[in-house]
Amino acid sequence: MEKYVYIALFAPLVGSLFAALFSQRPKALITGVVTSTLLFVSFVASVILLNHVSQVGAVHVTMMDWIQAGDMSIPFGFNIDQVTAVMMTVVTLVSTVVHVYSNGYMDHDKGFNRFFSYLSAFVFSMMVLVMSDNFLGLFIGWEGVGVCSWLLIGFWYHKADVTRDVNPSISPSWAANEAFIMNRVADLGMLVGIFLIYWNIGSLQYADVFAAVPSMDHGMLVTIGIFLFIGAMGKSAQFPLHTWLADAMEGPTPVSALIHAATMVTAGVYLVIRANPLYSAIPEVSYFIAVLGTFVAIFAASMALVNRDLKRIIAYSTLSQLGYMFAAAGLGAYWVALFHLAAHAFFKALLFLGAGNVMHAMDDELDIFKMGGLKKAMRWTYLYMGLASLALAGIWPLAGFFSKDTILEVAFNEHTYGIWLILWFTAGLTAFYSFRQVFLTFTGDERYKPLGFHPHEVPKYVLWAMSPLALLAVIFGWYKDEFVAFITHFLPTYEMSEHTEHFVVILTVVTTAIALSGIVFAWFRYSKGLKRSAKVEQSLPYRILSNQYYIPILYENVFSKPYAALSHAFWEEIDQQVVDATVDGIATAIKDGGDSSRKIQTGNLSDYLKLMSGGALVLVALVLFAAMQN
Amino acid sequence: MNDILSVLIFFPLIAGILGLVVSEKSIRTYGISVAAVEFILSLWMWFVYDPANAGMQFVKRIAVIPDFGISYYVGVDGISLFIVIMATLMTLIGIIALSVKKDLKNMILTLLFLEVAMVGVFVSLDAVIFYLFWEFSLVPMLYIIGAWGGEKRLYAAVKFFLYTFAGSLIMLVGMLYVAYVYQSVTGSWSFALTDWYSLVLPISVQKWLFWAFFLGFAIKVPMFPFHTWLPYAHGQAPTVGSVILAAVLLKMGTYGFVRFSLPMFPDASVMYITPVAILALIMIVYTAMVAYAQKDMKQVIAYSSVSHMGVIILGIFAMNAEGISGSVFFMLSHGIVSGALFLLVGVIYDRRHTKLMSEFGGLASVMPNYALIFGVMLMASVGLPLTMGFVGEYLSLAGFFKISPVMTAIGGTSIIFGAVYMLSLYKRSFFGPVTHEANKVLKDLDAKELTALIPLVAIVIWLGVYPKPVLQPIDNSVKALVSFMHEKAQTPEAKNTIVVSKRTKEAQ
Amino acid sequence: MIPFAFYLFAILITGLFLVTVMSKNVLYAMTSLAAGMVLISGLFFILGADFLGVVQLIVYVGAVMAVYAFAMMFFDVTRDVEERHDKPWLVFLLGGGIAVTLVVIFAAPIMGETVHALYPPVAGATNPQAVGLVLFTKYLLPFEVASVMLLVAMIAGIILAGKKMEISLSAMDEDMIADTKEHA
Amino acid sequence: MLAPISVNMASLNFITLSPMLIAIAGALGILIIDLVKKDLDKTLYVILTILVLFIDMGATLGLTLNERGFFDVVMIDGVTILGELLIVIASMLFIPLALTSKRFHEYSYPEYFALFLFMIAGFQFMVASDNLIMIFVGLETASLALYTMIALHNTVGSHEAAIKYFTMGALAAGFFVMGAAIIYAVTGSVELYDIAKVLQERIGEPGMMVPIIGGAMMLMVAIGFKVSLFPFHTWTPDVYEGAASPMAGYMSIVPKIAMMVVAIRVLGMYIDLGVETVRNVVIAMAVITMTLSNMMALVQNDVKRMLAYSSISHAGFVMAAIALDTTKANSSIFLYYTLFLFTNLGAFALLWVSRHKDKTHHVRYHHPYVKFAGMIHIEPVAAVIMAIFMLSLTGVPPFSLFWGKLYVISATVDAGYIWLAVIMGLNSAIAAYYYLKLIVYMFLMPAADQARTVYNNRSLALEIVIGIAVFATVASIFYVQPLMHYITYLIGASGY
Amino acid sequence: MITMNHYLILSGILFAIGLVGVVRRKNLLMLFFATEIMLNAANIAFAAVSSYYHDLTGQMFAFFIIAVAASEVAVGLGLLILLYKKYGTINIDDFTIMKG
Repeated sequence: MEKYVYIALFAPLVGSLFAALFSQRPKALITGVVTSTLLFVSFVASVILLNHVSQVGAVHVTMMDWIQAGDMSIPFGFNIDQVTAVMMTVVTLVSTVVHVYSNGYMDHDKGFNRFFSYLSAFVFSMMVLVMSDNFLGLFIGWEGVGVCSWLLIGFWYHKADVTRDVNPSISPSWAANEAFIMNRVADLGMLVGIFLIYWNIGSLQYADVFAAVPSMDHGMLVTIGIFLFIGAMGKSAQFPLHTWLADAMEGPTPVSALIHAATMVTAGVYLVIRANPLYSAIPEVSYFIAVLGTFVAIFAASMALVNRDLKRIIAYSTLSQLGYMFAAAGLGAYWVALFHLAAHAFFKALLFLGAGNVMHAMDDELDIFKMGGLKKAMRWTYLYMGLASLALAGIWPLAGFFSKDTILEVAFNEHTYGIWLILWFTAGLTAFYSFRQVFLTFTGDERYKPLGFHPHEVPKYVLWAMSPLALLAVIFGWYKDEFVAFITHFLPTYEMSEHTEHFVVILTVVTTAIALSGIVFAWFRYSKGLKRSAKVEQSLPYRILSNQYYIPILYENVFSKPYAALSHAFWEEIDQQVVDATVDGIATAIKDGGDSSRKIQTGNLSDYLKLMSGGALVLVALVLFAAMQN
Repeated sequence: MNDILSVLIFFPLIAGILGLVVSEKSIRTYGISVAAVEFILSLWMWFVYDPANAGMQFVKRIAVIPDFGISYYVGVDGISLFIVIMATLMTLIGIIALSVKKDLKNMILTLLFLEVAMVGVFVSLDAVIFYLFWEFSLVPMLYIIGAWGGEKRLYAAVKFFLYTFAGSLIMLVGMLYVAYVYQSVTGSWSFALTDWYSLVLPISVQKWLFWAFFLGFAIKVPMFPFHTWLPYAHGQAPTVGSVILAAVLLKMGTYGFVRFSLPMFPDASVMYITPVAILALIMIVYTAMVAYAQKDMKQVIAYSSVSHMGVIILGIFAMNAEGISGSVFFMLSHGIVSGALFLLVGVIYDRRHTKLMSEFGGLASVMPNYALIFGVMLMASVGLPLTMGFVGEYLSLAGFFKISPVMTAIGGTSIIFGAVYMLSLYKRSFFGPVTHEANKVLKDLDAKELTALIPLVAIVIWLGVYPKPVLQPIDNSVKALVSFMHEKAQTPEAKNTIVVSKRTKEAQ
Repeated sequence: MIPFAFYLFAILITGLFLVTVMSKNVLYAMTSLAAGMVLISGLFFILGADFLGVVQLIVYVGAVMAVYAFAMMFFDVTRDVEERHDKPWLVFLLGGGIAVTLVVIFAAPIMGETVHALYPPVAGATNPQAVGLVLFTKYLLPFEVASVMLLVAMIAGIILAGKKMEISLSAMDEDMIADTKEHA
Repeated sequence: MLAPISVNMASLNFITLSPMLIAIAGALGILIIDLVKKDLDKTLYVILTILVLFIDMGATLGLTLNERGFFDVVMIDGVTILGELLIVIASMLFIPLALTSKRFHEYSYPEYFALFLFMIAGFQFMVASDNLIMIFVGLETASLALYTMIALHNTVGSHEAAIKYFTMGALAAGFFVMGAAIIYAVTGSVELYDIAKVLQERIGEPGMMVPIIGGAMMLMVAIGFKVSLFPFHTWTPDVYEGAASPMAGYMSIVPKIAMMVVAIRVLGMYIDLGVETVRNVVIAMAVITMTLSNMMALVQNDVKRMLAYSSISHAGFVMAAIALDTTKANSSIFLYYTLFLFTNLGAFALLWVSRHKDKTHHVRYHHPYVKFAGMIHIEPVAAVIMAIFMLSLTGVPPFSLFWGKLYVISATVDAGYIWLAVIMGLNSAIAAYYYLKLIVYMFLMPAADQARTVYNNRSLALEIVIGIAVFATVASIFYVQPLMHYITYLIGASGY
Repeated sequence: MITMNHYLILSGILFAIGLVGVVRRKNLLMLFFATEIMLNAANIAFAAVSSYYHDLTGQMFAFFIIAVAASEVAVGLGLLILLYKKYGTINIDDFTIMKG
């Protein structure tokens, strides 16, 4: 089995390096083909491993030593257990689809080869993240995906910075930096968590760490849990580190699909799931995670309500869904979180890829107010996006229904009715904004026509490439029971209480009802075309939401600008005016001392004699002190 | 075999003197050959080095002034071995990448003399010989900065010289006092480090000696608030000067802490962890912010050096094998990475004769290879895992975490602030549209520059992925050092703080 | 008798030397200096240092003063010398300070009971004889060195005041030196 | 009638006098040669002088330790031998600097060389005696010759220098004799070993401290004048500037060494007796001297004047060692001055080689910094050599003066004066600036005036001297051990 | 009764007078007079101590001081004549080229 581990892991890397060889050449289709093929190979290996894990059990390999210093010993070790296998399969599957899709999507881009190199490198990092058997290995992947994300968000680095009014993300390179730096903030928390683990347990291997959890001081566990979760918050863009995700939509759409929807952003969820023995031991932290997740769910959904940017809406919905996952994980339903993670990966990637199709058709125009009626030109895309949106809204029998509904049940089951209520309400919002987007894009009047767009459907094979996702978005939920059976070999089972079982039908109905009502409301509001109301758009809530609660501006004014101002002050006021000036001041003082003491040297002999006599007088006058002492 | 170190020291010296007769026309080839031979010699030293032996190897001791206990005493252990190799490597790379036209011969010979001093510092086991090389290294550097530097080169060169010179004189007083104590205890003079190690100094003596040595090393590192010479030196120095300065000369200070302060004054070192760490934290945070405020690419990297050296200091004062090994490794990685970054800035400076970020923008479109290598080094600089920069930074911080989690968390902001200034530099220079006409026709890296840079990229990745060949010898020696310190420590506080690794205990 | 002579001499010497240092006229100054030195030799006689007194008279009043007088012929001495004094008080502060401290020093019980004379006068010898005995044994070497010193001073005086100093080879370039050589 | 005194010639121990006698005989010989035959070339006299000094050196080396001669006036101990050796060697190295390719006034006098030898004899007498009379007479002999030799350079500057030096010297002489008088009044003796004995007895008497310190301080003025300590240093820069470079270099070594020897004897005695005031005064003066002169050297525009201030500073540095009064400190003084000798020899010789008759770059100075601008491009070897001397003066290892500094600071540390050692260190750092300034001009500035040869005065003899200086400066690491061994042996053997 | 201290104090006062002359005089010739006074002051001290201790060393010293004084006069006057011939002045204030 070891070789499949390595194949699954390194195939993307090989692809990436292969593509890198061509990075400065003009577009070569071979890079796309080779990377996609290798990704497929990786996917196959992952599936084989998944099968193996389900049949035989976990696979563990140690490739080689990495860091060994003092008592710290960190190998490149890979552990393929149920969670990993699921993650690997999801990642490689979505990646393969996105790779194939990108062959079409990036067709005319100058950086075609470079793109595939980055994208495969990302998959490699993601595989390291999920496969590693220790926290530092996870951190490698963690940072690796961060860098790839940086590269890919900033893929069109040549675009100039513009103001926030023109583009809320300012520029791809700005967004890339924002993402990277914000992630770094969280990574610091993660590092601190890792240090805490090391110095308290003496090892970073998952096996050792989780074995030690029961015997550890509770306070310490809480601290570790908090810091690890800070890391997760960054990668999964949880409040208050969420702003980068929406800005990250500056990257090419396949990137958004793969990284900022399906895989990387779920790494935080993965971490919490992975560390479930730890979080199970600290319910207070877990509860906080759940509350935060819930908050992010509604918070992000609210921003999606009014947004006009096709991709940003999806990004907010991703954010919102991540909140759902954290809520589930925080409530102890780890497998539910993982299930939603996987389901979400499929339908959200599909949604993004659909958005990519639309962008392609609309010459990269993203404003849904400028679209409408695209369904004529883009029937399949409409179908895919509709499907994905239905799944997102949680409509039976699509995947989202099963996963999201379970989360709500969990919330109910835990007697955290507040969480349940909010999540339930958010489900309605989700349905509304998803379909607001779908309807504004695909139905109603063709607002793009006056603007001179000539939309067209994407090539066939691109549509084919998307089909696995579509399929999974539909059927994945049907395999819930198999999934549970498989995953609970590793993750703790989550049993609904009798009380909940009692209500489960009602809950399902209620949830479906609000989702449907959201869709219906969107239908009435938008399916006939765009009806803008200046009054609504001028209203305070609308403005708050469309400005993302003014949080980016707040961050700019509270962090970025003061940081820059403080930096300049440190440099100009302190470093130059105080520190360096002190040094130079000492030097100048010595030199001035020289200048003033050289005045002694008048050149006039008489002065010299006076000085000499004066010196002699001082010396001889010392006897007066001696005389006084006697 | 034991003479390998002497060969390493004196080969460039002799080559430098003989080089006077080589004609200006052929001097570059001469310089490259000599530096390459020196580098290969140092590699050979690594090859024959026994990694299992934590002690000094290739030891050679010849009495020079026996009455005063001064001897030519050299040797390497895991801590110094790789710094020596890095010094020879960076000299070679520096010479390969040389782009000066004026007085090329003087430059190359000066570099060879500088190499003598650099190798000498790291292999000396006698305090006076150490000091000799330490001080002598200032002279070639002064010349390099002053003769080939920018507009304010004289100011920068003199400031560099005087500042470090002043600090090291205080250190000299400290050294002489240690020798005196040794003499009064044993009755004979000795400046040999191995002899000094055996000296158990009273706490009160350790206290002031610690600060005397500290001043010498801190200025060299340079630690806040003694760092202001560095931006000038880097800002004005020619590329090769910056490369060597950042890669090797700064390491002398941190190396000094490991070689002198820790084993000689374990109690004082433990006692002063907090003030030193506070300075280190100021270095990390404050200089990182200052770096962000810079307009000049080179200044950013200069200040980033200071910031990173702060992490190294933290690691050294972690008082455990993780931290110290990590900081030694970080010295190497910082040497390679910042050296490479300075080379890269030099590349663009050669083309445009400016280093202001505002003059650039969109370089990634015009010079993709350049942008790629810069990006790799940038990522190494911000401590991306699987690059060389991560291992050292991680271990240093991990080590210091044992001392103070809160301080480590503050020091850890280095990874944030580092990303802030580095990415901002990269964005301002490489991203965005190409706005300046002059930038549109810039040539990408040529063969010479690639020859210099690709080995560095390879090393950065190789040692990021597989640091063991380097880290293990370092770790062995550091473990021995730590357990030695533990043995020697007198106060219970120090005994508790200096953590001997379990593996060392088991081995005992 | 002796106290009277001492005080008389002391006051006179002090007065005369004050004139020497304060007078604006070189002649007055020199004359009072010479007179003071004569009186000092008187003190020597009182102290029983006859030979020293004679030497004082001969060397100082005779030779040194004669040389001074001779030298003064070079300089214009008829006019009062003009001296610019910036801080006259400083001069007297210094002088007064030194005087006070020296008086403090010398007012100490400096005379030691335990001090033994190393070179007491030989019994029965006159002062010049006793001086001669010490000077030509113990202090023969300093005496000879003093002769060397006088030789040096002589050479120095001669060449410094000599004609050859009128031109300076150190300031002329080589061609000019060659020219002067030819003319000479 | 008085009984005749019979003196045994053997008891006079003439051999102890031989070095001085040789120098005096040589001087007289030169005077005679001059009388017999006029218009002999200076080369003859230079070589004759060197030969005389060579024999003198041989005689010095032949001295046996701890002997007295000539009614105990001459005292040969380790310090004497070291002092005499240094004086002779320094003289041998400096006198060939007369062999310039251009003519200078003083060398046209055969008497110059006679005076030179007389001066050496004077200094040798000074170091070879513990009798204050002998010291005084030797000092004056040497000084008078020195004043004359300075004046003989016969430039405006040299005249001014000579008169300044002379006048201040006369004042210092006054203080010296007054100090001696006080000591004599206290102890009834002018011989140091005897003075020490009496002082030992009398030091406890009430009120005795006043004259003891008073006498010491008066002598201190004279010592301070000769070794140029603040505030008695004011002549130094002016005299160095006015005098010819060889003379200036010479003055930075030999008179100072001679007076240092006296200081070791005199001040060491007081410190041994436990008169802490003397020690404190010496330290205070040393600290002020090195600091102040360093500061003043910073702002100089002329290299020679800078070197003058630098040698004041070095003297202060060494003076601190005297206050310590340990064998190691005393040894380090001689080591320091030996190494300083070679470095300063080289530096002043290079200045001398670069001397033009007219002032090329400045209205007042012969050697302004700008004159040396861009030397590395004009005369690279000379620039490198000058840089080596400057680095040595700075105390950059491995050049010679580093070892001197090392020993002096080490002696200071050993004696427990760590704060003093720190001040010494910091002063070295300040000093580095002005030495560097010359290096900066030579190496880092564009050439100012390439039309004129900087090294105008070059001749083989000067090159040889500079070569010796370079060798001694660079290779110091190889001879410090035997040198220090020898010095420590001599110093220790005579109980200092 | 005149003690040794009387002579010494006289010597001290004369020394101070000499010093006043040295620092006050601008005319070099007259300045040299003042140095003579200082030397003579020392002579008095030596002679007095010599007399009171019945020791001849003091007289020896005085004797040599006189010799030195004579030599100094020779050299000093040589210099003065040289200066006067070259510059026509022996005033200190006229020799202040070298300063700083």
